[in-house]
Amino acid sequence: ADEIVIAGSLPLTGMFGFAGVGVEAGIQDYVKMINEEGGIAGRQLRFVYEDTAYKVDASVAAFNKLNSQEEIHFYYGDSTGFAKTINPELNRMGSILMAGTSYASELNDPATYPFQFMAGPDYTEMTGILLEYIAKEKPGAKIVLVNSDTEFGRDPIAGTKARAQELGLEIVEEIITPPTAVDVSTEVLKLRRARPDYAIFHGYLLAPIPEFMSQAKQLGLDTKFMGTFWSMDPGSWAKVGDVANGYMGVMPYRYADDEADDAPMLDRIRQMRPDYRSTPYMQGFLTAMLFSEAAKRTLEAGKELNGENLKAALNTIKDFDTGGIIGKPITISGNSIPVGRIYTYNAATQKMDPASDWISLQE
Amino acid sequence: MLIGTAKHSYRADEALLTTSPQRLWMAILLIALALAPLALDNYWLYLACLVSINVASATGLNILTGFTGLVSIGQAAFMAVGAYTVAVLEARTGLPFLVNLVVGGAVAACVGLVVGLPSLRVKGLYLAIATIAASFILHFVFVNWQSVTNGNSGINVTPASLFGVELTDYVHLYYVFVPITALMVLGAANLFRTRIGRAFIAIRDRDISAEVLGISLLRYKLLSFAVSSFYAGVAGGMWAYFFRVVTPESFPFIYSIFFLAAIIVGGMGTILGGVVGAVFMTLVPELLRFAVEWLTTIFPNAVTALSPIRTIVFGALIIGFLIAEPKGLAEIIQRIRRFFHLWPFRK
Amino acid sequence: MAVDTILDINNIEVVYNKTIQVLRGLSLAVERGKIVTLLGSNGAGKSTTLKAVSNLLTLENGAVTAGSIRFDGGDTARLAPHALVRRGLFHVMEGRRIFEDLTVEENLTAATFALSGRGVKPKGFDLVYQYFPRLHERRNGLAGYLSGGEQQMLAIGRALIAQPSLILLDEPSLGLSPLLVEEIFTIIASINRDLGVSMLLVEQNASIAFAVAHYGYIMEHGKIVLDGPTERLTADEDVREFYLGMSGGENHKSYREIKHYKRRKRWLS
Amino acid sequence: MSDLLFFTEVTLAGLGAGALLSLTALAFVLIYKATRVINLAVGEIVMLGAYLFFAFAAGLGLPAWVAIVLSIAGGGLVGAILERGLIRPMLGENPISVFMVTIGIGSVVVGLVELLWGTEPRALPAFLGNQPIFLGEAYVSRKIAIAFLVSAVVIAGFVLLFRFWRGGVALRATASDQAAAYSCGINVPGVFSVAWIIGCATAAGAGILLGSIGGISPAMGVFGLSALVVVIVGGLDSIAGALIGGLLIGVFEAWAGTYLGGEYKIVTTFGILIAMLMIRPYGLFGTTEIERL
Amino acid sequence: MSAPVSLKPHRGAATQAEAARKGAPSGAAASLEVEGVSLSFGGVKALRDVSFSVAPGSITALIGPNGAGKTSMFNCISGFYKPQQGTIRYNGEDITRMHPPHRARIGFARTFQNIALFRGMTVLDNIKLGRHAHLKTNILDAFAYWGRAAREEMELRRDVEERIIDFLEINHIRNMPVAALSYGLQKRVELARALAMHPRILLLDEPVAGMNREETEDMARFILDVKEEWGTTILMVEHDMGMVMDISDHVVVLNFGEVIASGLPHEVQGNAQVAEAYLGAGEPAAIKEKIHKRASVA
Ligand SMILES: Nc1ncnc2c1ncn2[C@@H]1O[C@H](COP(=O)(O)OP(=O)(O)OP(=O)(O)O)[C@@H](O)[C@H]1O
Ligand SMILES: Nc1ncnc2c1ncn2[C@@H]1O[C@H](COP(=O)(O)OP(=O)(O)OP(=O)(O)O)[C@@H](O)[C@H]1O
Ligand SMILES: [Mg+2]
Ligand SMILES: [Mg+2]
Repeated sequence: ADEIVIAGSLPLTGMFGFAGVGVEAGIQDYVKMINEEGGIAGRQLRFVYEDTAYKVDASVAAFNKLNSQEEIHFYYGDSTGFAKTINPELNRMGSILMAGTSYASELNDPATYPFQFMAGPDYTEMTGILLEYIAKEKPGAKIVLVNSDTEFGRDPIAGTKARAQELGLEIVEEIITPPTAVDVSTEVLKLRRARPDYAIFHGYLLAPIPEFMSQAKQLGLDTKFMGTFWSMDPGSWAKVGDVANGYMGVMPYRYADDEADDAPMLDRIRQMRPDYRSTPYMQGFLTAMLFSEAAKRTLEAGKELNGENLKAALNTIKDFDTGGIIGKPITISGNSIPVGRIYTYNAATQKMDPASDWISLQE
Repeated sequence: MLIGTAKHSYRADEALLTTSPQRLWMAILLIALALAPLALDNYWLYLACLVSINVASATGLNILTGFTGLVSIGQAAFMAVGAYTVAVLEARTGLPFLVNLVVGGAVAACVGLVVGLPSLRVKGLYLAIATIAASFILHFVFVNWQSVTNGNSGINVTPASLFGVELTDYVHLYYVFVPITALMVLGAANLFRTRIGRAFIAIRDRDISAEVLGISLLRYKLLSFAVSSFYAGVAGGMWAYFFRVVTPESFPFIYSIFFLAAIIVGGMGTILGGVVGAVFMTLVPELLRFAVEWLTTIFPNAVTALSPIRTIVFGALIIGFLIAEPKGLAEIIQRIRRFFHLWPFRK
Repeated sequence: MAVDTILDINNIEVVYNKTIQVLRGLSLAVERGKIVTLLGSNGAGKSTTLKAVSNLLTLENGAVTAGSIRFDGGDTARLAPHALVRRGLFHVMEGRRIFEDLTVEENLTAATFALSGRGVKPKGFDLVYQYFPRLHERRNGLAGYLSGGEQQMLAIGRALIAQPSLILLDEPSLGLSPLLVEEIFTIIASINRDLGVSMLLVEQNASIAFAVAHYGYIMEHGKIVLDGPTERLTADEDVREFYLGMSGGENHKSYREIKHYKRRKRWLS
Repeated sequence: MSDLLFFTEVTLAGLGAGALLSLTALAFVLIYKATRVINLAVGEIVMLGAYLFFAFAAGLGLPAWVAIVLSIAGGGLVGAILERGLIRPMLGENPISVFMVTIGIGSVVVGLVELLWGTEPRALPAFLGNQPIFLGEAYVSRKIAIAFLVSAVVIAGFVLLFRFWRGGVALRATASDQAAAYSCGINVPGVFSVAWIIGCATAAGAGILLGSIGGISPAMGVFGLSALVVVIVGGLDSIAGALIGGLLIGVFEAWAGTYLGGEYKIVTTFGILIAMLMIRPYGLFGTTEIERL
Repeated sequence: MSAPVSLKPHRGAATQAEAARKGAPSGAAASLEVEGVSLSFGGVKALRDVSFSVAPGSITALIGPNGAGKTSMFNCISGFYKPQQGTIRYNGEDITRMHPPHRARIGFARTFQNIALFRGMTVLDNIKLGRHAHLKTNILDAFAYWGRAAREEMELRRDVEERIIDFLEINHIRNMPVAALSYGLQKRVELARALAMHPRILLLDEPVAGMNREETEDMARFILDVKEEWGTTILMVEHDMGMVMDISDHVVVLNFGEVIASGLPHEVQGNAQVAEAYLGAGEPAAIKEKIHKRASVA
């Protein structure tokens, strides 16, 4: 009973299965690490979860099941839909702090979502970081936005356009692809006609970005292709081959094989898990870390572990060192951590190489 | 006059429950439903509410597909119409929630009428595909009709309230949803005791000869669509009050397939089939959850390793059922009933 | 039996859906080169008998649970329906069963599969068109739009294509005009005569059946109740009353004589 | 770049994408033609074909053409097993039930693929080459051009086969009335097997092309749904319909996607579908159901 | 008894009194006139300028070779086909373009050449269905099954039981699914369903096809009883000449979509053209002879 319980709806199967598997390992590892170190104020962490196959109703069912079996303090949710659906229940219960796979801009609103946060920038902030970078590299650049026709894909469009205008960048074309589209030739033709300096993709895991890149190359375009967190896993790109070379994107966390000096936590991770660690792993790991930190601060303040206190504790995090998971001390003033860095994929080494310094939108 | 073995009037012979054991079982079932919340925890109450929503919608689909023979793979889209209607009404008017539910059903029924139009020209799987088309077009409307649906972000629904009580607890919702669903199921059962129900079945069995018997195909096919969508709309309305947020992705295409699977596994063309099918299909994935959990005690990593197996088991169940008992669960129940009909006097 | 029987049904029982027993120990035989007719009231199990022979029962959830059927000396139990057809046993099913959305000619083409692996030469469709000129007129039209009678012609036409040694005919006169009934039965008789094809003929129109058949069986409730050469059957009093509609003497009974009671058939008692 | 050239390029791209739809639609048609079953698992067989190719080419490192042959054969084998094990026992049941069984099959296949290869999207080894193709001035993606050629050849082959081969009649006869087909000496189970084997092999082949263009993932089966629309527009039992329907939908989607925006693609497709159902209920070339009293 | 036979159009009133006396459920027998009806399908001319009339309270037989257009004629009368030319009048009223459901309400009922029962329903439900057009239950009544719906269903049940099921002697099968019945019984249920419609004119398409002599006799008796007890007008297509000649009052012969003869049964039977196109030899003995002659020639 003295345990601190992290519960989760994880998409272990289905379209986002790979994410769930990575997140599971990340949280699991962090929990193990903390427990080996004696827990949080002497209390052990425990992680319980259910598979949801990325379906909202299954996820809500899992929530209810876990909730009736355990006294939950933290919850890891698996989709924007779930985060929105369960929110009234979270607000009503007031006992749980929740984070998850979703970086939906809509969730970045402490008034409506007082008991939720995301362990990174929201999607608009991600593209914002990309724009920041572009504005510095090539002022006045021409940009094409490519988004999938899903809630996920459409999320940052409005915000990105607004931000681009502020930064004096020109959005020359907006391409929306149906979620089931396989062949993107017509979209590539649009891209060719627009001849942008940069194309920013959002709402995809991998396909159809490689096909865009390969056709653009055939056509002799020198557009730079960029993406956001969920399409930044080098493991997936490694299977694409040479075409992938030069793909860029924003990444809120360091890659597990980054041997930077100021990243002791990455050493720990490599010790615990010598094999490949995906980007969702890092996300899960960091989320668990923030959960723990919130719990620690709440307990230290002698307060009860409930949603309100945990969220308040989370928001006291200021210039916090994540052990190098994020290359810059972080401050969580609202529901997100608007920090990230641009990486470029290198097909020869099959790694993501840093292309910029850490960019924070908080300053 | 004496008809059959023990019935002494036409009225008795036409009753829904014709034997006293049947009446006894029904009474037991109703009492059990009334007392269930005393024994169930929040998770099971949640599932009970979900089951009741799904039963309402599946019964509607059964009227259309099982009884009228018009295959629809758009039931979830009709639910979405009901859910959006309720969400909009709840946000913009102060109408009581029961009224909202009925209006939700009515709006869904109207949409159903339109979607049903192709049924006058096409049949069978062609029609099924038309309903798929309708559901994708509706999805497009939900995403793009910003001013009403609020686009991708959807609409948050304030809790329903009855006699001043906010219906947020699953117990409260249970006591509202289960009676509504029970009434809807009863209504459907009644429907098939009258000329309208018989007309539906006639259309299923052979529509052109039905027409010559004086059944207007135009009217009854559309009526069937409307009734079915009304059920879906009310179920969708309950869904909206249950989950309290409605987005375009709340009612995915797979949810429509779920309903079709439910009535097929349960038994098409019997009221009982729609009900048990929905119960079964809603609970199976949850029971699998427990199976996997139990396996975790033996293989610690079972959840990750065995998760795809849930997808497989789900498919395998549909296949297995259809091959072993194409008439569905209802038929199995009937068989058990026949077996125990004279029990314990005879086997 | 010293005679050459092409079909020998021995004491078979047939059950539908594992529950409904339809045939109860039925036996009959068809001598090679002969036409044998099987009569009986509706639901007696005539069609079931034919389906048992051609092994089409399984498609309707029926099964032969006892007894044996031998065609051309071999047991039929293990043969798939199409294999039986390719050995020369053709079943013209009740209710025509033509392929509605194929043309007339394609329907005939479909029947040529019966010749596969039998080493016989296809004869073309001329013979069929010769017997049924009406089919020739409509050979490129969809069979589903043929009138009832035309469809029956097509069904028999298909049997001709298959060059079988035994044809099972299920109510070929159903729905045909009197003239056509005569014609079709003439053709049936001539096929039997010219080509030596044996036939097992199920009919409701007893008088015409007796006109072409050499031997007859009468069945009720899944059993044979009476059999004999056609001459003997035509003389039987019950057969005359219940199947030929003759009262007492030679005269046909009029349908206007309203019948208020039914005389029990002797074979039922 | 001139608008006309752009239009031409878009149209060509639409034709190419349409050809892929046609090929997948062909798998539906072949199976439907003989068995009156709409096999909703076609999408998943497409996916399985792509994964088989992935396993042979990337996993075992076999040369591309060997991997292609093996994957297509593998698709056929899966078809044979499914037909024998799951579809044949359903002979004579309500078509909707059989339809549902194929949905169940789809779910099982997805689960198996996830179990064997995991859930993350992957890319297939490139084997179609990269040289762009120009028709005059108009650019055509090489993969799309190849997909177009392959689909066209395969479909033309089937059209010819059905015109001049009596087996086509056997297929349709079986579909129309199984008992009667039996009684004509047609090997009904054989026809069923052949239809499923060829249908699934075609789907697997389509999967290889599709995967090499768009990458593979267990979710790629949804492509089957678009192909289903094509089949309905073309006529469920018409091979030529699959071809024309596919090209039509491909081109219209390309135009809608280009001139209206990507979000209009699906509505356009389904709009065409509904319009078609109202004008020609049985598709462009589908057989009208005969109804007489 | 013999009903009036005439080629002239009737106005229906003649037998109304008689019908009322017998307790005909929905008014009097009706007359039917077909005038100059033509129908073609693409190239196939199914009916060409067909005219005939059916006297109230009579049994009229429509005979002719296969494909002559008899069923097509029925389909025109019951509204399933729309003739390209001509008019069909019912008690003097032009109903050529009337919708089938409406026709059912004014007193048309029919049976089908290929039995068209609803296989998923019991016998009782099939029969009840016949009454559909005369009932008034609406969807709200139906859901509640209260008041009107319940009352109407009870009346219907009583009527079906006492008037039809008893009459056609199908008590024992009332709760069986029709799919399990033998052919002959199915035909009888079809007749029952048509009778439940309270028809004033009954169209029977080959009512005794596929029946043996004994069953044909039963059916003939039912048809005569329907006419005599309720005064229903009957139009029948049938190939069983024995029965047609015995029970019908008037016979119309179609060939290739054209009326080639009409009149009293024996007149038609004696018509050489009819004999050649349709009847053939007729007598079993003669048939036998013909068969043997043809067979040996071939
Ligand atoms: N598929 C089936 N399932 C269940 N019962 C059946 C089936 N087919 C036939 N029967 C039953 O078997 C019995 C015999 O049917 P069968 O068709 O052999 O009769 P029949 O002698 O050919 O009659 P008819 O003269 O009407 O054609 C009937 O009582 C019928 O109800
Ligand atoms: N829907 C249709 N489409 C095309 N042709 C048709 C259609 N209905 C009937 N026909 C044709 O019209 C002609 C008359 O058919 P009908 O069914 O009326 O004949 P019938 O006199 O009833 O014959 P039978 O005694 O054999 O039943 C036939 O040649 C038939 O092929
Ligand atoms: Mg029979
Ligand atoms: Mg006819």
